Amino acid sequence: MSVIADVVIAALLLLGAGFALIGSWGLVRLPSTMERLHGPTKATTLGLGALLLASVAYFQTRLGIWTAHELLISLFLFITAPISANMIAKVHLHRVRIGAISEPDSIAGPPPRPDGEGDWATFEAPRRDNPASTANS
Amino acid sequence: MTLVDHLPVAPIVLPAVMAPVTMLVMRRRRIVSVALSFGGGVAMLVAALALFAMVQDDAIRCYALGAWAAPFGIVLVVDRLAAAMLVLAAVLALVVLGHAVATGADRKGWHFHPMFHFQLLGLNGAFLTGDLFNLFVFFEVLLIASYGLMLHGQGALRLKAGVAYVVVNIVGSALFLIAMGLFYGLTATLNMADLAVRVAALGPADQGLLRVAGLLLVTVFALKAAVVPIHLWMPRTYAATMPVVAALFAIMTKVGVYAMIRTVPLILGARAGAAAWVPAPYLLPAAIAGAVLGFVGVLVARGMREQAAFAVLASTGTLLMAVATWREATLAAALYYLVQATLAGAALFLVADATMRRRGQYADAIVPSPRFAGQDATGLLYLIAAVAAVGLPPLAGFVGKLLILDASYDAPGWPAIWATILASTLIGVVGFSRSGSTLFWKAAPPGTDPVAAPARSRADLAAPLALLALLALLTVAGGWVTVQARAAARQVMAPDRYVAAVLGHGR
Amino acid sequence: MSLEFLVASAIAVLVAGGIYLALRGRTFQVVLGLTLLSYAVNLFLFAIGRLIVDRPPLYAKGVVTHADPLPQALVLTAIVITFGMTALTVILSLRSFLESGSDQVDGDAEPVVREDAA
Amino acid sequence: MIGIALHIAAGCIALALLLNGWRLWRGPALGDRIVALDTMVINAIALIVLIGMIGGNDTYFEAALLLAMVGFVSTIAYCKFILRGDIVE
Amino acid sequence: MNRLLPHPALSAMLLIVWLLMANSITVGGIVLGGVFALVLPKFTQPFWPDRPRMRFGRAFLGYLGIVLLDIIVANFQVAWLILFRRNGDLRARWLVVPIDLTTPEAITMLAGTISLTPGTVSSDVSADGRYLLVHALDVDDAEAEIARIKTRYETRLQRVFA
Amino acid sequence: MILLFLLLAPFVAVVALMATRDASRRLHVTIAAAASAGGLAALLSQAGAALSGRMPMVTIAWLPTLGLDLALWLDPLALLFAGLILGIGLLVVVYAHGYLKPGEPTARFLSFLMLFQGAMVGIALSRNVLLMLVFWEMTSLASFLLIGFWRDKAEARQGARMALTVTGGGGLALIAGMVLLGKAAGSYDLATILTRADAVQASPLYPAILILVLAGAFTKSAQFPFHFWLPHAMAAPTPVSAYLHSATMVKAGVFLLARLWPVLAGTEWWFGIVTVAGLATMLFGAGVALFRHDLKAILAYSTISQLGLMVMLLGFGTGAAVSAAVFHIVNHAAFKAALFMHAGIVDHETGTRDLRRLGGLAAIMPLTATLGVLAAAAMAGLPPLGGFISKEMMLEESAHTLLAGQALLVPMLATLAALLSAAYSLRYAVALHFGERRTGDVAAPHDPGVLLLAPPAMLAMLALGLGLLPMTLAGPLVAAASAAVTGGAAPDLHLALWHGINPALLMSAGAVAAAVLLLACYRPVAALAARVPAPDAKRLFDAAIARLVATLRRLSGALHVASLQRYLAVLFAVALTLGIEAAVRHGIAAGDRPTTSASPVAIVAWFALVAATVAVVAADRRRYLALIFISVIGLVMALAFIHLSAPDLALTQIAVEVVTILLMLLALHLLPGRPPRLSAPPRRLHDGAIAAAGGLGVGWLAWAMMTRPERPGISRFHWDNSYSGGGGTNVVNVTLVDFRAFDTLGEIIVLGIAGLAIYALLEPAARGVAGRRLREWRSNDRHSPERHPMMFVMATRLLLPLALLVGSYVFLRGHNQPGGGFIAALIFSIAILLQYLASGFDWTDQRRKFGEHALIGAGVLIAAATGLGSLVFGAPFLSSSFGYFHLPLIGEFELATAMLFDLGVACVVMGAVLMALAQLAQIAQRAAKAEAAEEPS
Ligand code: NA
Ligand code: NA
Repeated sequence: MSVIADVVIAALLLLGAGFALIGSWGLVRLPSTMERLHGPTKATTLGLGALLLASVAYFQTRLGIWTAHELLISLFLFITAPISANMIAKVHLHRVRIGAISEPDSIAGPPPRPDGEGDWATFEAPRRDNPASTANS
Repeated sequence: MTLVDHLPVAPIVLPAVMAPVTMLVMRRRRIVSVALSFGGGVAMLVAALALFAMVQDDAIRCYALGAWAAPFGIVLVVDRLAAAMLVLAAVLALVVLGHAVATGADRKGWHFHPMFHFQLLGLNGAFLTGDLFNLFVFFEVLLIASYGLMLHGQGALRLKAGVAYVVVNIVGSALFLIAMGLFYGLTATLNMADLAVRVAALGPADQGLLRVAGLLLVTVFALKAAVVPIHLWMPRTYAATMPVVAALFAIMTKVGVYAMIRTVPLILGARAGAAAWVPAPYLLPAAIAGAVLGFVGVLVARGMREQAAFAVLASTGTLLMAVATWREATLAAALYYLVQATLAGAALFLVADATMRRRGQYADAIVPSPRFAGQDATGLLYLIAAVAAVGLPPLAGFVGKLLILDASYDAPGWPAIWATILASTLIGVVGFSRSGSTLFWKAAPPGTDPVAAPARSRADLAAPLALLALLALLTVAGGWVTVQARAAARQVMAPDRYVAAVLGHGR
Repeated sequence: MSLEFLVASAIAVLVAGGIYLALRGRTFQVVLGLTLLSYAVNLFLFAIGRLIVDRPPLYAKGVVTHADPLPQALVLTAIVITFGMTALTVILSLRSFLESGSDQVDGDAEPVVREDAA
Repeated sequence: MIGIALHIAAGCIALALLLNGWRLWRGPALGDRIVALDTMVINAIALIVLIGMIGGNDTYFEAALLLAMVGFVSTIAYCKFILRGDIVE
Repeated sequence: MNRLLPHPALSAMLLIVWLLMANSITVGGIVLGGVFALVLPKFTQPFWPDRPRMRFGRAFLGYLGIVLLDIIVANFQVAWLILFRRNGDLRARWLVVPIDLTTPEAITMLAGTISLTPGTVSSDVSADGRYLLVHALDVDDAEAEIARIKTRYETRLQRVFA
Repeated sequence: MILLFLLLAPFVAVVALMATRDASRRLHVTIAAAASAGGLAALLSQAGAALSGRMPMVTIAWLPTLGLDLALWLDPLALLFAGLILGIGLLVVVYAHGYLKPGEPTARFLSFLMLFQGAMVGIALSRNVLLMLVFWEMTSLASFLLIGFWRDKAEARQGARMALTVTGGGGLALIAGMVLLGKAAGSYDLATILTRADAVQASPLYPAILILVLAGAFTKSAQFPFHFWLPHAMAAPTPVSAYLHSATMVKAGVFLLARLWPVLAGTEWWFGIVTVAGLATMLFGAGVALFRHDLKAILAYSTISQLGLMVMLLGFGTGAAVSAAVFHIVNHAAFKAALFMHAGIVDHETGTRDLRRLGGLAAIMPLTATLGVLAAAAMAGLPPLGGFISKEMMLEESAHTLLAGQALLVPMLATLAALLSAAYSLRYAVALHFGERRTGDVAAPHDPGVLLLAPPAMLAMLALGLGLLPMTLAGPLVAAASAAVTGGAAPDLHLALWHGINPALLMSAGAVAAAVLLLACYRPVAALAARVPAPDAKRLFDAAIARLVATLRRLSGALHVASLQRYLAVLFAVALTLGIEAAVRHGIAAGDRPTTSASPVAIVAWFALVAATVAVVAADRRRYLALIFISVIGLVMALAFIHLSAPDLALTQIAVEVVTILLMLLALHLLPGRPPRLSAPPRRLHDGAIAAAGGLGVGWLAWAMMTRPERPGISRFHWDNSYSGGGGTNVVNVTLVDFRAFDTLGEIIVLGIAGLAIYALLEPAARGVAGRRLREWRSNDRHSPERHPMMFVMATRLLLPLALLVGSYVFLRGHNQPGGGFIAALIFSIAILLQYLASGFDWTDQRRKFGEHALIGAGVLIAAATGLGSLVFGAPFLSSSFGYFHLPLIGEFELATAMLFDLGVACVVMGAVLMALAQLAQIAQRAAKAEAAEEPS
């Protein structure tokens, strides 16, 4: 039992750490900012998740206590990580738009305009009373 | 414990309660707030006097906060010196408070009263605490309150000087923490009495670190006390501060001196090995330079507040010359001088304020102005304050200098002390006579703009007058005061009794 | 390499950086310098309790090895105070800038070396 | 076995931190730097979890939780500063 | 009921979080957590106006399951890309995803999901709130990817936010 | 008691005068005259006792520890001197009544005069040398005020300052001399000192004492080369000149020499210095007086000369010379005061004091002329006036005096001086009163009223009387006073006009004859004298002072330049120097505590920290970038705290870091973009050197400390008592809220004050210059138009209750596990700040229900009240108590007062943090709004 647990824990540890490392490696090696954004915001979700699972299992086997509070870390990260990514992407879009960035910003090129009226929110403030406009109530 | 047993904590708890209360009330009812503020000030004076009366039996009283005995918890220690400082601070505070209210200076921002009480809290805490880290905390309290008070009224110049003042003191605080850290690392204690015992027991391998710790600690105190050459921040800061606040600040540099007097004989005294009397070789030259630079500043100042600031520098220098010999007699003289210098410095600032308020656009610039209302009265007050500050008879400044001369005779370097005291006094006499005759005698040439919008009330003369009356009292009652000073100095120079009182005789 | 060396050298680097920046001519640089300096001092004060790995000062019967709680309490107090001071300094220097139009700490400007002209 | 795995994992995270640091140093775009900082925070959380496991101590959990909760606040603030100048409007 | 418990789901979530933090399930813990679970939603109510109704039943759990699964799978895919795909061969694309969800909460949830699954990042919303700008790291067929997002996530979310 | 009355009467008059300053002149004069007359009466009542050797004395302890007592006596010398002061004082007061113009502030004038009188009486009566010093310096001060009385006149102000500088400076030297004298004699009691001549003169300090005392005496008595202030003191109103600068104050120096004669005189040093100074002064003053044209200038220089005469006599060191000096003091007081008053009358009536514009006044102002001639004759040393007798005595004494081995030197020079004295006196008398009539500005001047005339007339009569009836009028007094000076028995004194034909008479007669001759050919001599370069003392003095002030101002200005950079550099340098000193002196070696080996992770973290620090320094002016690197440092710090067993610190660090970054970004928004570099390379090198040294120093200290073994200390007690005594297992938290709760109370107060100060700083920032700048403020950067990004806003809505929950949890468990009020408060604050960030200031502010002020105030009060609560139970302030309680269902739980205290902490922290950030955000927002309003929409 404990051997299996040990193996599982070790595997989770290596998996998690490996994904964290790969994410950071992606941050280094991917060609431009938008692509680099994918590295960490992806790999760290599973990376940290695996580590946390390992932790849960570890404390159960070692200290005999059930610690589920690691899940909370994941919960918070799930709430916050997309926001960070979104904001950073916005920064990037904005900087490209105002010409503050000279090198190619993405393999994908500049973003296409949305089909509807108006532009992306970063370039054009959302008007009142639509889902994209918040906090002006 | 009866209520009287709690008296030592009163000077700290009173302002700690009064500050937030005045803050909360001030927003709605100013009058009530002012009344509360005064009430707090009076109560503090009463508490200080009661403590002062209490220590007359020469016993050192300890108050263990949270009932944690020394050295494990924080203790307040009331000895003669601490009690006297409390009284001095309370008296000065009441006068300054009265002046602020009388002149409406407290209305230039609603936070004056809370800041004022916080400032007193810091001062009283610094006087009372028997714990090194707690001393740091109270230093921070009094510093940050002083920032708040200093910026009261604002103005670009004041803000710029404020930045410098704040930054320098933050660096000073960093040094304090390093010094304290070294002491803790060496002795694993923070209680000053316990430190004294443990410092004395340190082995030879630790002497270098001990000396660094001692020197850095004294450097921090010297920074607060505006000791040359780390006094540079002081003249501009005080000159840029509203005079009524600067008057209160007159005691701030003295807190640095107090901290030296408190810690050096106790912790860095004869038994401290490599740290024994560490500041001694440096303090005397620095003090001499301070007295000279201070009075030179008095001579060359272009404004009354700047002049008052330099006078404070000079008085600190003079005071430290006496302190630097670390002898009971000179220390007693120093303590007397400390009291008078504090009051005289404050008086100079308040007189500057009263003058500024009457001179309209000429403010406190030392230039002739057209005749202004109350010129004779302010001139007379200035004369008396200057006499006190420079140390001419018959006021206490002269007595103080005489005491220092008499007591320092035969001490190492006494000819230098004497020469400095006398020569710097002469510079001060020349300085004050020049500025006074320019300000109050010389009239601006015809055609000069008349004084615009001068204040007419005479209420602002009361506070300086009160301070000068106190100085006179200090002179007349000099015998009693010197006896008190002597007794306080004797206690300070006998650290064993302090240690025994704090740690108990069992140790 | 020992932990002690790492901490000591980190303190050294932080202090050096802090002093250097504190001596610069603009308020924001000075604030940065003070920040570095306060990091260094906190670390110093902390290190004074000696370094102990993985033994937080949480009382339990029978535990003998533990980090010294007192320096930690002191550092906590110092961090709080530092925060208050930093906030005040930042806002004071900002206000001073707004009032005078210059963010230089000293009134009279020194000779300006324009090395970013390119 | 777990001990070895733990140390390997810690080594990986440390390496990841170094890589983040490199990107933070290099930039070139501000976005890159912010991503790098944000990733550093995530890796720091991972490291805290590992430190807790190595020491057999779950008292560090709050630190990781706190970092997960407020670590992104500075990221957002840095972004908002670039986007709007004023982070609170 | 509504006044005492304005947001039962939120309250439940808070209680669970509390118990997770406390790392133990005791009566005392539940009572204390319960108090917070009741008080905090009430206290923070003004900060969350126009809160939409959500269903936390099967639709929600199913959605969670799918997302978790996708995250795990996509993680491996992206890891592969990072490790072995040459930069020049990356087929990065901008995807303009039209959205039918109408509340900002729902749109945010969709966008968050997209970002959490590796390979795609929600970068922006159109000013009218009807399109999502998604950056994809390696996509062969943009239209197919858009369709996948809509069917896999958006339709499910529509059920949750019904 | 009478002595006390004597001393205090003038001061009482000062107070009375100030109190009645708006009353009539008559009342003022009455008060002053009453004080003088009363004093005089009191003095006379004691004269008998003083002369008969039953010396009145009074001693009131003042500063016993110092040896400064209010000790007064009335020995004959004091009697003589006090009599002069009070008698002439009375006459001067009466004279001033007539002299001062209507509208001039008599109260002020007379109060200064009385102040002076009191001080002079004090000098005379002091039986304690320190007490004498008090009064001594007071006379300088009073003289300053009186000379500057006509404050609109530049020469009055300058003369006043010069007099104060010189006499006050001399007084300072005297202080040193007196204290040394006391040290040498073993007492400050004058009576004791006077008996210790042997001890004093044998002391190695004797030369110093002598020189310092003489410096005081010579400056006061205007001895060459300290004489120059006296002529410029003539800018004072004439009553002042008559009183201070002829009759009394300038004689204080002479008095002092006489007073200390027994203990200081009789040595080579004494004789050499005092005699030569007196002789030189006598000659010099007389010589100058002869060629002056201003009446008061003539009188001033003659005074200098006469003072020199007295000093020289005291220098001789013989009893007879002392008697001569004492008698001359009296004579000179009489005739010189009379002459000054006379000059004042002339000035008053004719509008000028220029001898060249005056002449023949005898015919139109007979009474004035009579008293003038009489007094001048006394000054000339003509019989049958008192001046003749004392001059004879002087010449007689000088005839027996050997100087530098020369028998003739002193007598010849003394005769020369007598000649010159006679010459200027006769010139004064003759040129003014006889010859062609010249009346200055006024066509027909006349004798003044009785108020002006009576006082000098009485003095002139006295001068005459002293010649005709010397033994009756002054004999006993002079004899007794001389005895008091010499400390021996009364000398065999014969004051008489005729002593038979002796060398003195011959010298005197020759001198007068030569003087007449000299005046006969005055014009060519004067022309010759005019060629002698006469340095203008006032110009020299003023120029010297001005140069000194300018130089000092430059130096002081250069030193005290308003430079934070300098303040800090000096501070760092001082700390460094002291640290190095200690290290060099005692060595700071590393200890032998085993070190802990560092893991690779730690090394990486270290590397990150070092790199980030370097990056902050390198990016210092790219402020935004520097901030990002600061974040990295903060992160590594948090990791380090965790690694090194300090979870509380890690939590705090993480939370504080976020708040700090927010704060800095808010501020950064309003600062200019990337500023140019300010300092040149050498400056940076210099700062870099300080920085490197500082870093190495502190690092080494840390290293040395960490490698030393732990010492048993107080924290062992904290550990042991945390649970049993403090009711918590988190020892750090128990330390903060219990063992050292007092620190924490101070700490939250610091934070609260910071909040208040910040509010005070920012609240008025929208007005005035700052407000204008804010309104004109405009960022160069182009911004995205979107204010509230949707995803962010939505996330914060969910995060708010979650964060509040986490914060509450951290708060509640802090006593036993990492956490506590401070960290909880930061989490709360961040949760709310997140709303500000996401949804804007107004939106959030409307929804917040509590003000920062209330939070801060309530927090401090809660903490203080918790502390005070223990007083009710008879325990000291901040004593905690805790208990474990059991409730059904819930189970056991703990309640501790420390948690209430922690609640106070949390309130203050939250209040302060929100205050800082919300206020700053608001101002930034105002700026942004102003910007938006300007932009064309
Ligand atoms: Na995704
Ligand atoms: Na951060």
